[in-house]
Amino acid sequence: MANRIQINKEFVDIMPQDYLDLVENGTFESPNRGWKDFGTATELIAEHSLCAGCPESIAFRHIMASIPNPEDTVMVGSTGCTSLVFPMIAVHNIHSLFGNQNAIATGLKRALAVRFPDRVKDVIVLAGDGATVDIGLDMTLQSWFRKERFTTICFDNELYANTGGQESGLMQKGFLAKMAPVGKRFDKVRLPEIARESGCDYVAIMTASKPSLVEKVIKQAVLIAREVGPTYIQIYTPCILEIGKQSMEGLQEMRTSEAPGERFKFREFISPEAQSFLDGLAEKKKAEKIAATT
Amino acid sequence: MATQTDSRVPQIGQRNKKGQLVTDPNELFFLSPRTPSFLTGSEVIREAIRRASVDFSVAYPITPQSEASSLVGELYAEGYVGDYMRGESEFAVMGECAGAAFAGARVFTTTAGPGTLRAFENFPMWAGSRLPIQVVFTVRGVNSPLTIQPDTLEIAFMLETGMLLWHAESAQDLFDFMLKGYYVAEQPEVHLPIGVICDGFFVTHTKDMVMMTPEDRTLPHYDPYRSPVVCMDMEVPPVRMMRDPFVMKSNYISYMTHASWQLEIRAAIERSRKHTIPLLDGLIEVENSDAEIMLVASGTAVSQAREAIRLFRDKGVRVGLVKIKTLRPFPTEEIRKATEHAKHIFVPEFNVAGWLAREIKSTIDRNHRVVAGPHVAGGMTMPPEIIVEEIEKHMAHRRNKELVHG
Amino acid sequence: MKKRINIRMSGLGGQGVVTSAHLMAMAASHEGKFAISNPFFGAEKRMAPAESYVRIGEEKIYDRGELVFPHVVMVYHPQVITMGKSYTMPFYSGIKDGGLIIINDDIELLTEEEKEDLAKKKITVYYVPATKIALELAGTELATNMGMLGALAGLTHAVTMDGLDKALQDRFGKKYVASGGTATLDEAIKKKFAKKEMLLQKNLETIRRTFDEAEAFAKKNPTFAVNVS
Amino acid sequence: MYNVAEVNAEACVAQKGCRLCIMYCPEANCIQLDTQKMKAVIVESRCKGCELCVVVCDAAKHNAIKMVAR
Repeated sequence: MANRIQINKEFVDIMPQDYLDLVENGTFESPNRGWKDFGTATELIAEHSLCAGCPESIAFRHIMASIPNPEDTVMVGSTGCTSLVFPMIAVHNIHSLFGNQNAIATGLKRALAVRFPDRVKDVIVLAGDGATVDIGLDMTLQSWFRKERFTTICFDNELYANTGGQESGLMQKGFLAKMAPVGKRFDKVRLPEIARESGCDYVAIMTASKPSLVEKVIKQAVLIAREVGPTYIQIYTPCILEIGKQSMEGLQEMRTSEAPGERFKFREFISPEAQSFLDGLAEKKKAEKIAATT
Repeated sequence: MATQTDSRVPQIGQRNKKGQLVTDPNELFFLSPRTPSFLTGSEVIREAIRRASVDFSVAYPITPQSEASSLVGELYAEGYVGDYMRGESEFAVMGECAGAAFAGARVFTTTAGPGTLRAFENFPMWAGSRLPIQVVFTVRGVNSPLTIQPDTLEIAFMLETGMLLWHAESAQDLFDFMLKGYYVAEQPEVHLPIGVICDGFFVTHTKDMVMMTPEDRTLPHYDPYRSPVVCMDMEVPPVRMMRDPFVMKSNYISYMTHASWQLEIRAAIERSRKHTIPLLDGLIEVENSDAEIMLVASGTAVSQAREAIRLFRDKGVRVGLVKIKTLRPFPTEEIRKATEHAKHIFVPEFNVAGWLAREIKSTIDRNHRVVAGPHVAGGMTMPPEIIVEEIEKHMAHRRNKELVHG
Repeated sequence: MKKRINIRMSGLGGQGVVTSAHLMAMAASHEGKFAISNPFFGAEKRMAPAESYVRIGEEKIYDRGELVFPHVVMVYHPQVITMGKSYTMPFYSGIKDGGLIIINDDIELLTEEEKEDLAKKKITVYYVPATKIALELAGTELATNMGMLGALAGLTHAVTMDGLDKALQDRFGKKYVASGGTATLDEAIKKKFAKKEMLLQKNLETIRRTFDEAEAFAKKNPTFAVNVS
Repeated sequence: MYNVAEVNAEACVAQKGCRLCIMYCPEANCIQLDTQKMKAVIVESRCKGCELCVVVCDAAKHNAIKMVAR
């Protein structure tokens, strides 16, 4: 399956330069791809129209650098700020409606399994907290109940950013926002815990402040989804605009929120099945290393 | 480009894993021997799907389609359908169907009434995304208080979704429309979702004689690489689709894109005509086109109209019929021509809105000739005797008026 | 219009009115006639009113849905009349002149007023104790519908015994897909008989008995004829 | 007129393995590594002027990036 991403020779002279760059210097089919490719490789995400300094775009870059098999990965988005980025990523991706992303991914993953029974095809959902937890919660949970084999990533900015900062289910209690004129009256929905109880084999809650950690989590989540069962990652991507921060303050906001005792302190749940799968992977890697050195 | 033929997919002349012979569509439709079978509409849905090489189907219970989608599940258990699942709601079901269609699968689902409306947001999305999904709508009432009775009001909501809509009169139509529907909907220049509509209970739960194609012959598989838009399976090299996404942009490029795309969907519906006309033997069927009184109808109302015409014939009155097979594309020219000589055009319908009468009124000239009715709604049947009575009443009224006004 | 017979079967949920309509239509279809059958469209429950319809004719039948103007009305349970467990009031509403009513009982159920009304319409009323016969011959009231079918066929000759036999084979002899409640009843009746053949045979015996009696009645009443229009 | 980042090549310590600005830039392929000189370079046409690179560079006390008007 090597060199699947290539340009037909007859078309090379008419292809745009950035497409040639993508094929020449992109990281498709690169076995050890990760955040370390930043700066030297062509990223699988191009210019996008998110706000200057948006932590969501940091997270998006880290994720696109970390997915293990981009040449066989299809992503599903939902309506929101991410729909301004999806058209610019270099893997097939679907936007259909607002909130049905896990239903789309279910059909997608199953149909790919029917069409390519002997091949790996990863499916990753990436949607905001409104889509994941509010309007799409039914489909989010049901896909986990059914143990659908894909990864769900929630970009949690604790509000509806794209429509102008309205209250969302993942917003903190007491936060004053549009549609929460006297402050949000109920607690931040505990989706990571719900995910664990709903059948996810791997759950992580985090921020995008450390690319190496994002890389590790994304790789684990995708591989576990492929081999064991559904996985869920909730990443804090604050909307600096709506919480009144400057464009350069997003990183600090993430760091503050992941401090011990804070709501985005890194937590991970790994089911026993997923753990033994990960152990197997680690052992295999170790054996490979030993074989390589001897 | 990954347009190589997948060796896993049996081609025409080969047999699939169930031993069915993959048959050229036209041969299957017109040359295969047909055997009579006495079946309910729900069973007919199963039998059509058995012969349709379906990759993926999603089910969710709602009366009156539940039986049909359970039967498709049995086909899956037998190995005729690639994958099958129960969705969590119609909105999700249609999303699951969309996901599978995006992945290049041939997809089937069925719903009815409130389910159709719950799923509604998906249908224009399907059309806009050019997903040739087939859904059978076994139409029923959508009003409150709760009803599970047949009523065709739900079709009025479907008309502008950008889907092809074919309205089956009988179980036979249902069988043929389902198989032929895939063929037309998947043509590269059409490539749109198709709603095959049948009237709940009147077709789904009624046992009727259907001429079936052989059980061991099936349609060729869907080829997703003939789609006019990219199939989302990462087999065709990816491309960053847009420099500047159209979503939420207010500029003329964005307006033009959205306007032209919508027009393109409608144009694709019109382009389906040339494939549909030979397959369905025209978008309409006409009986007694020279009659002064014409009945124009779709679905079960056609059957009831046929019986009314027999009753009129016994009374020595010649009454004509236009059966509309496809609501989208709407057979505008055909209806104009078929009703040219008519003095009175009656449109019997199983709903209170009279949406078909409205469509016809907006289509033909001298539209004062169109009488919206008779109507029944809420699940009531329309006995042919009542059609006759209504028409006679109307005609008598007209005669009286003419007498009075000279 | 060529000959057509429209039959409305009224009973209570669980009595097999839907199955009888399907059997009747399948029998007619085996004999090369045209037939359509359908149930009343509702959420039928055990012991609640249930109705089904069958149309048999010599040319293609398009008409479907509930029968508003039947030639024959069949009453599977006395409560259809006595307790008004019917979709139409009176239970024979819409019946065509010269029509036929078949009632599952052996005692008079109609009021004087109703009898007068029916006489004006030249309606024949035929009583058959189908449940009693079913219990006697098949050992289960679940065969009531068989008794009713026998009477219907004996009186009208809309289908033959042979056609009914074939329809029974179709219905109970092979895999048949029935909706929830019907499937449960199918299981119940199958358990009643050790073997499928036994079930078929007992059902057929029940049909034969009521068929013969009804046919004899029709012969003895030469003025009687279902006015099939 | 708007601000874009500018790298002072002399102060940049990319040759020592530092990738902070490259890692935290929210834009893709906006800060690149010049592999010959082993210095970070800004692709000005992609820079939205958020100053995050300045923040991370200053926090590490390299002080190699400043915002300049264009």
